[in-house]
Amino acid sequence: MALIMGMDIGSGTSKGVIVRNRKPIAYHLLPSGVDYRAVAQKLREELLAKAGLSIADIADTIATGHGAGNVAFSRHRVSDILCCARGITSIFPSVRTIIDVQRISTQVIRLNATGHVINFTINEKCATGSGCFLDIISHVLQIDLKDAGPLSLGSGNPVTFTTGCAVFGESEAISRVSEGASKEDILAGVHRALANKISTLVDRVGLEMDCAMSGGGGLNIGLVESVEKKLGFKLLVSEQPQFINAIGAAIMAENGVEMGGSLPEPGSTIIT
Amino acid sequence: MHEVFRDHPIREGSLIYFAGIDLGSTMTKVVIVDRDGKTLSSLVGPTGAEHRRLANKVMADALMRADLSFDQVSYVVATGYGRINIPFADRQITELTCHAKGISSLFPGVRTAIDIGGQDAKGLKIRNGKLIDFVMNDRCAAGTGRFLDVLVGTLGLRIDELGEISLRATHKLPISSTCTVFAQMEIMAWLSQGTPLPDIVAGLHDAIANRVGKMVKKLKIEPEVVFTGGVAKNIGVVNALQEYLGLKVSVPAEPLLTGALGAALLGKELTLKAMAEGKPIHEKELRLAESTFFHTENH
Amino acid sequence: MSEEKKKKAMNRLKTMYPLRANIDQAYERSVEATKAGKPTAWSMVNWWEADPILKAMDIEIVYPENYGAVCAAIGSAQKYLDRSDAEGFPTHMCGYARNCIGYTAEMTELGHIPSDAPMGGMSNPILLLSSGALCDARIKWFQSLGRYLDAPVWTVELPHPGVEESQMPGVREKSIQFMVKELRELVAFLERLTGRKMDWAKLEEITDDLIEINRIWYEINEFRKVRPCPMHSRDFWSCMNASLYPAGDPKVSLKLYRDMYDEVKDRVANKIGAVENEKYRMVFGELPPWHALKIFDELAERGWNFVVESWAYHAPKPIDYAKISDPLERVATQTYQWLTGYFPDALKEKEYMGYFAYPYLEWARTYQCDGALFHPLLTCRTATNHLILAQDRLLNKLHVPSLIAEGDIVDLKLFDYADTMRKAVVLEEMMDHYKKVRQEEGFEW
Amino acid sequence: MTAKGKKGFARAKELYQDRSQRAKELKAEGKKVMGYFCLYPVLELFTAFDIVPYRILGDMGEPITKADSCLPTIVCPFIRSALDLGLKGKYDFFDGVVMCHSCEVGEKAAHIWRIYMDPSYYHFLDTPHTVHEPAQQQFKGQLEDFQKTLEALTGKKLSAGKLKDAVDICNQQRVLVRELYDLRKSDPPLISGTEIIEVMVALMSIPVNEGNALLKQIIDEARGRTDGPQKKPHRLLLWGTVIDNTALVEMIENAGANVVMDDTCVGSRAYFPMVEPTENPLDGLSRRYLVDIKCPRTFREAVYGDPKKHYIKDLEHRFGYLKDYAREWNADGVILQSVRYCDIHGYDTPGLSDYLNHIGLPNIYIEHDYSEGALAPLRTRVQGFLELIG
Ligand SMILES: Nc1ncnc2c1ncn2[C@@H]1O[C@H](COP(=O)(O)OP(=O)(O)O)[C@@H](O)[C@H]1O
Ligand SMILES: Nc1ncnc2c1ncn2[C@@H]1O[C@H](COP(=O)(O)OP(=O)(O)O)[C@@H](O)[C@H]1O
Ligand code: SF4
Ligand code: SF4
Ligand code: SF4
Repeated sequence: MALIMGMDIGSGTSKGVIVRNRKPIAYHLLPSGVDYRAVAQKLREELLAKAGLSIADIADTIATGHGAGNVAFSRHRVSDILCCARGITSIFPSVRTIIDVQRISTQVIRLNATGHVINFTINEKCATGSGCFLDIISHVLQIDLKDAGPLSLGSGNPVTFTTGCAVFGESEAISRVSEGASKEDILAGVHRALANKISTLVDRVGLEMDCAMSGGGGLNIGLVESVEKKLGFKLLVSEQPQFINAIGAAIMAENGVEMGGSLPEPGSTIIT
Repeated sequence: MHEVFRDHPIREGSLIYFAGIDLGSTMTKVVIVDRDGKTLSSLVGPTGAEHRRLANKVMADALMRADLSFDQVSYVVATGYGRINIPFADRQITELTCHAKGISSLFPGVRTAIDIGGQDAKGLKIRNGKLIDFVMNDRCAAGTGRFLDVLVGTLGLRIDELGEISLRATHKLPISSTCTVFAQMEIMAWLSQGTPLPDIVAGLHDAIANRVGKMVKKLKIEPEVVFTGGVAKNIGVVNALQEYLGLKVSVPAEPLLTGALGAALLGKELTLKAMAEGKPIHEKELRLAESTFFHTENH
Repeated sequence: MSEEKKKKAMNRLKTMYPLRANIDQAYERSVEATKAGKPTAWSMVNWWEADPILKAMDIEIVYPENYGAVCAAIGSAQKYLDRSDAEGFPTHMCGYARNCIGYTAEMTELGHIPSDAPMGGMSNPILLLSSGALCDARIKWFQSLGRYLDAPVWTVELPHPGVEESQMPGVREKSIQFMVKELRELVAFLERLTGRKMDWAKLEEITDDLIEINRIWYEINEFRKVRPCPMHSRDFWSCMNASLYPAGDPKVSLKLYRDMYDEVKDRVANKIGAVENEKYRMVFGELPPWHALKIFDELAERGWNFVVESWAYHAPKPIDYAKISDPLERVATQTYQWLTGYFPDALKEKEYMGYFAYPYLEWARTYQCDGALFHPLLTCRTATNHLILAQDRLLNKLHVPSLIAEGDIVDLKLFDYADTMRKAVVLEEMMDHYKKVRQEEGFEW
Repeated sequence: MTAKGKKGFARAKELYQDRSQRAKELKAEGKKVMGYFCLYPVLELFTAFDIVPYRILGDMGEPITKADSCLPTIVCPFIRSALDLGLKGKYDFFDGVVMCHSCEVGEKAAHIWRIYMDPSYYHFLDTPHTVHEPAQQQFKGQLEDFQKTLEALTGKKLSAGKLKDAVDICNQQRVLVRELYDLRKSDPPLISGTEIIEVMVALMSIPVNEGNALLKQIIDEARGRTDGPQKKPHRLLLWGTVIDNTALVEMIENAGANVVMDDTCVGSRAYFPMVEPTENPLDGLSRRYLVDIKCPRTFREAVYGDPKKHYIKDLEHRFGYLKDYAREWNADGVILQSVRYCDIHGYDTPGLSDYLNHIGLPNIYIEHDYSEGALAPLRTRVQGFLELIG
């Protein structure tokens, strides 16, 4: 089968993959920055370079994510929820529930045995329930995102976050520090707050095992463990959780071809 | 990286001094005044997670700049969001009352004051130097300095550039998101469409001015209106607010400091009143214990 | 896809246009009448409980709730909302109420209708008629206008028994009698207020017409159970005000609804759908995003036909009113029937929210819906409260999936078109899945 | 009766901290425990049937997680919290629940409660919105129906005598609560606002007769106490939505004031109105509950059927009792508090504020999320208010 490029232009990071037969053969990630159009262009170039390919080798490019509408060279955008479903299924076919923690939204998606979406729910409008909350707190604690997860594991006494606002969660973190709470405890508190939100979302869609975590949140071991603790079971997390949607986007294109069309499967909209 | 303002040379004759410390969510401000209410020194530093615990360090710096020792300070009033976390303060007074005091000392005719700080925005109704009513926002970071603090990062700018940049706007962008985080997304979309920075910044200023202006209208605004707090340093917000309210707005020379100034002045009043009445100024033991603690930290 | 095809995806009813025009004209006439000094009452939508009485006494009625929608649609609500905030009313309250409070504060301050008020504004009322139906705002809001207006406030009661309680012996009769007593008091009060006498014959006539309007309107909507559904929600919304408010001369409305009945019937006979290639039959929950109605065209292109809407905007299940001689009792019975008409069925299914949530279940089943699109109105508790429950019931009892797309009654910008489309395509996948599940489990559709 | 270790205030505190302990004991002894929501499910009826009434409250310290899957987040967080506790099984010991049309969300939550919790006994009271004669009759009819379902549940017919006795016991409690509240009139008050909440929550968790005994102990204890509240520069009246947790009052009292009087439904609003003994007790009961409980959920006009309206007269009629409270308890300021998304109280606050300004009582409106931890920003507001009133 031909090579397909999937792109996930997220609100925080842009991810690109090249997929052949449902398997990614190259990955690349860039911070999204402010210019989605430019980042998509750069992502494509660097990804191709990484894979040692040229544009001519790519049969189709398909985009998803917050900035998908800005990918000038892709004719189609697909819903990230469907991408997430396709992406996870290609890695863990047994998954029926996905917790997708992105920067500005957290979504819980339920799948049927064929990997199709049968329910989903999204936490948004307020930034408290998503990766962004963590970014903000890590920033104020002057901790690198990469270290937030491992660090929080050392907490003996996670603080309880009470404000509903991510931005003010920051102030709360500050005042907790001043009351003597450790960074570990605060991070663990954020993870716990997110885990509570996530468990609410999971309740809303109804859980079915297996359950996976995807999105950038999956990179955070502290968050993964908190969610596991809250829900009472182990989560499946792939090696590259952040790339799931990009992989899924490419697979949607493959599926479309398989279904006999040159278009990705239904569920796509044309970028105009 | 503290900014220091030494407004007056220290005068020999005045033996007692008063300090106001405004531990804000973003900035920590200290003002030291003498018994005439003249500012001897002032200091602004970021609050930050660590600084809050080290409030006395900030205080020490301010004292150093004023060439004073803590013993020479008769009374310390703490104000601001973190006022309860200042161990050496003699008294805590809310920033509402302190700003009202500080502003009135600078603008005796003030009737309405607007304070936009890092974490909240307030409207104060003042008559004859006294606070008689107020409104405050909370909960949502939009409409506070934090809104801009978060967004400057997105724009790749510094907070103190915003005002100037917005003056170059030709068309103010409407920002529809009420949430800071989502406004950020919106801005990114604008940026990616190549919208000029000044227009975006001006839009942000409008967003703040509208939110805060709307809230302050509850007080039935009467001039003279004074705008203070860190955000008042931003000429763009000042203009936007004037436009929204349809009134001229005065800004103190050092808007960050009005809370700390008011705190110091209130401390002075309390002390002088107690002295005049022959009452003890404050509880001695506590004060001694604290000051020793303070000194050991410094030497 | 060509422009031509886009236009054709949704097939509007021809009879809708005169009916919609009639509603619009009624609005303008009402504005003129009140400007000309006709006594005007501000009234909460009361589902015909008090409207016929006011009409029979020749009092012009304006509905500030509806005016809120008008201001929002024209884009002038923000000013009034800001004013309401400045007056100290919490911002989480009903957007329509805040719009009205801001408007009223401004009108009182100016001493006349604000010159830039949309649609000529609402003139000073002689009466504020609250309603105990469905929401707290509708009892509290007019009372709070006491700060600005000297008009008396009157509250019309409408009992909301629980589903099971409503079936206890005597509850129905007692409730209707309670309403009748209150309405009688209202009549006496209006006579004192206006110095006019109630024209009972006129009341009877208006009541009869209204009952008939509602019956036909109900029948029209029954036709929509057919595949393909002959009438889209767009047409429903365009026409509902002639029943709901009841806007316009009832005789005229009656004729126009009859014409519509014929057209819809004709479409059914000829298997003409409101949407080409009806693939998904949809329930719409609450009011649509007025500023983004084109989303229905885009969805129609994808085969979505909206076949039924929220219960609150629909006419009551018809019953026989012929034996009720007292017009007030007839009025009360119709309103009570509107509220409780679905209760007996709900009880059979052990569904205890007999209005708002239960009708969605009954309709999804009888209209054979594939999915539901809910558009909660964020500051309207009444329109939002039950949606999660309705979602849950639809999915778990009928295997009908649904989507909540956020929006608000006055802040129309809150509705995110692109985001709704992003979710809508996912809903398609869900609908496909659940269609199979329903078939496997022996459901009819 | 089981031997209780603690008495008086200590006992109240114990019950406040673990509300259900006594109810569960009684249940183990074979009594029925009935949850009820808001103030309208008539306590006398439970008491006459020897059922333990247990008020459904929320928990400000517990994050709401389960309720979000059946109620949207833009509604009263108190109700969401109460429902959340129910869904988490904290109210599983109930033998039934009685709900009412308190407010819009209360009514919906009642039905939702039934659907998800499926209690073995359930009754819903559709409290009318007005206080007119026909509304009283309507409410009385509802109480008759309520009585019928209780009779069916217990298999016992209720005699007028038993109901009259229940009225007496409940009235006794009301007299005792007033006596307790009178002890807040001195300066400093003999009981703090925080303690009052503990006592009220305790009362709402045990049978009325036990509550009466507890109240007597507390009143005695308070009269003789030396460890009561300190004198503070301000005495406040607290108005608003349900307060079933001490955190808010504690915050206010720590800011330099004593809360000496309240008008909330876990306080005077619930206990001050008395039931007038009537031939048919249901007449007195329907009047007391519908007319005399002064909750903003009910619509009342100054003069029924008056085609004229005067704003101040209207306010006087609706809020005049607060002036009396302020005078009798010598309050120098009023805190109007409401949980976010409460429409009922939200619409009343500007008018009430007008009224308080009219009679010269400083006041401030604060809104909160029904969450213990989120009170910090409010502290500045309250403290600022206290500084402002001097
Ligand atoms: N190295 C990392 N370690 C832990 N968490 C990370 C890391 N990188 C990103 N994240 C988290 O993932 C989130 C971004 O997830 P992502 O799926 O990329 O979102 P988006 O697509 O919206 O940009 C960030 O908000 C952050 O919390
Ligand atoms: N030089 C400056 N120009 C513009 N804005 C500034 C400047 N310095 C500080 N600010 C703004 O002021 C805010 C802090 O104001 P401040 O009154 O100190 O608040 P707080 O008391 O809560 O710390 C910051 O959030 C920032 O947005
Ligand atoms: S509360 Fe905070 S996170 Fe929520 S909308 Fe407001 S700024 Fe955003
Ligand atoms: S809350 Fe909803 S139902 Fe009530 S008045 Fe407002 S819009 Fe109407
Ligand atoms: S606080 Fe308000 S919304 Fe909540 S239960 Fe009470 S009256 Fe209802």
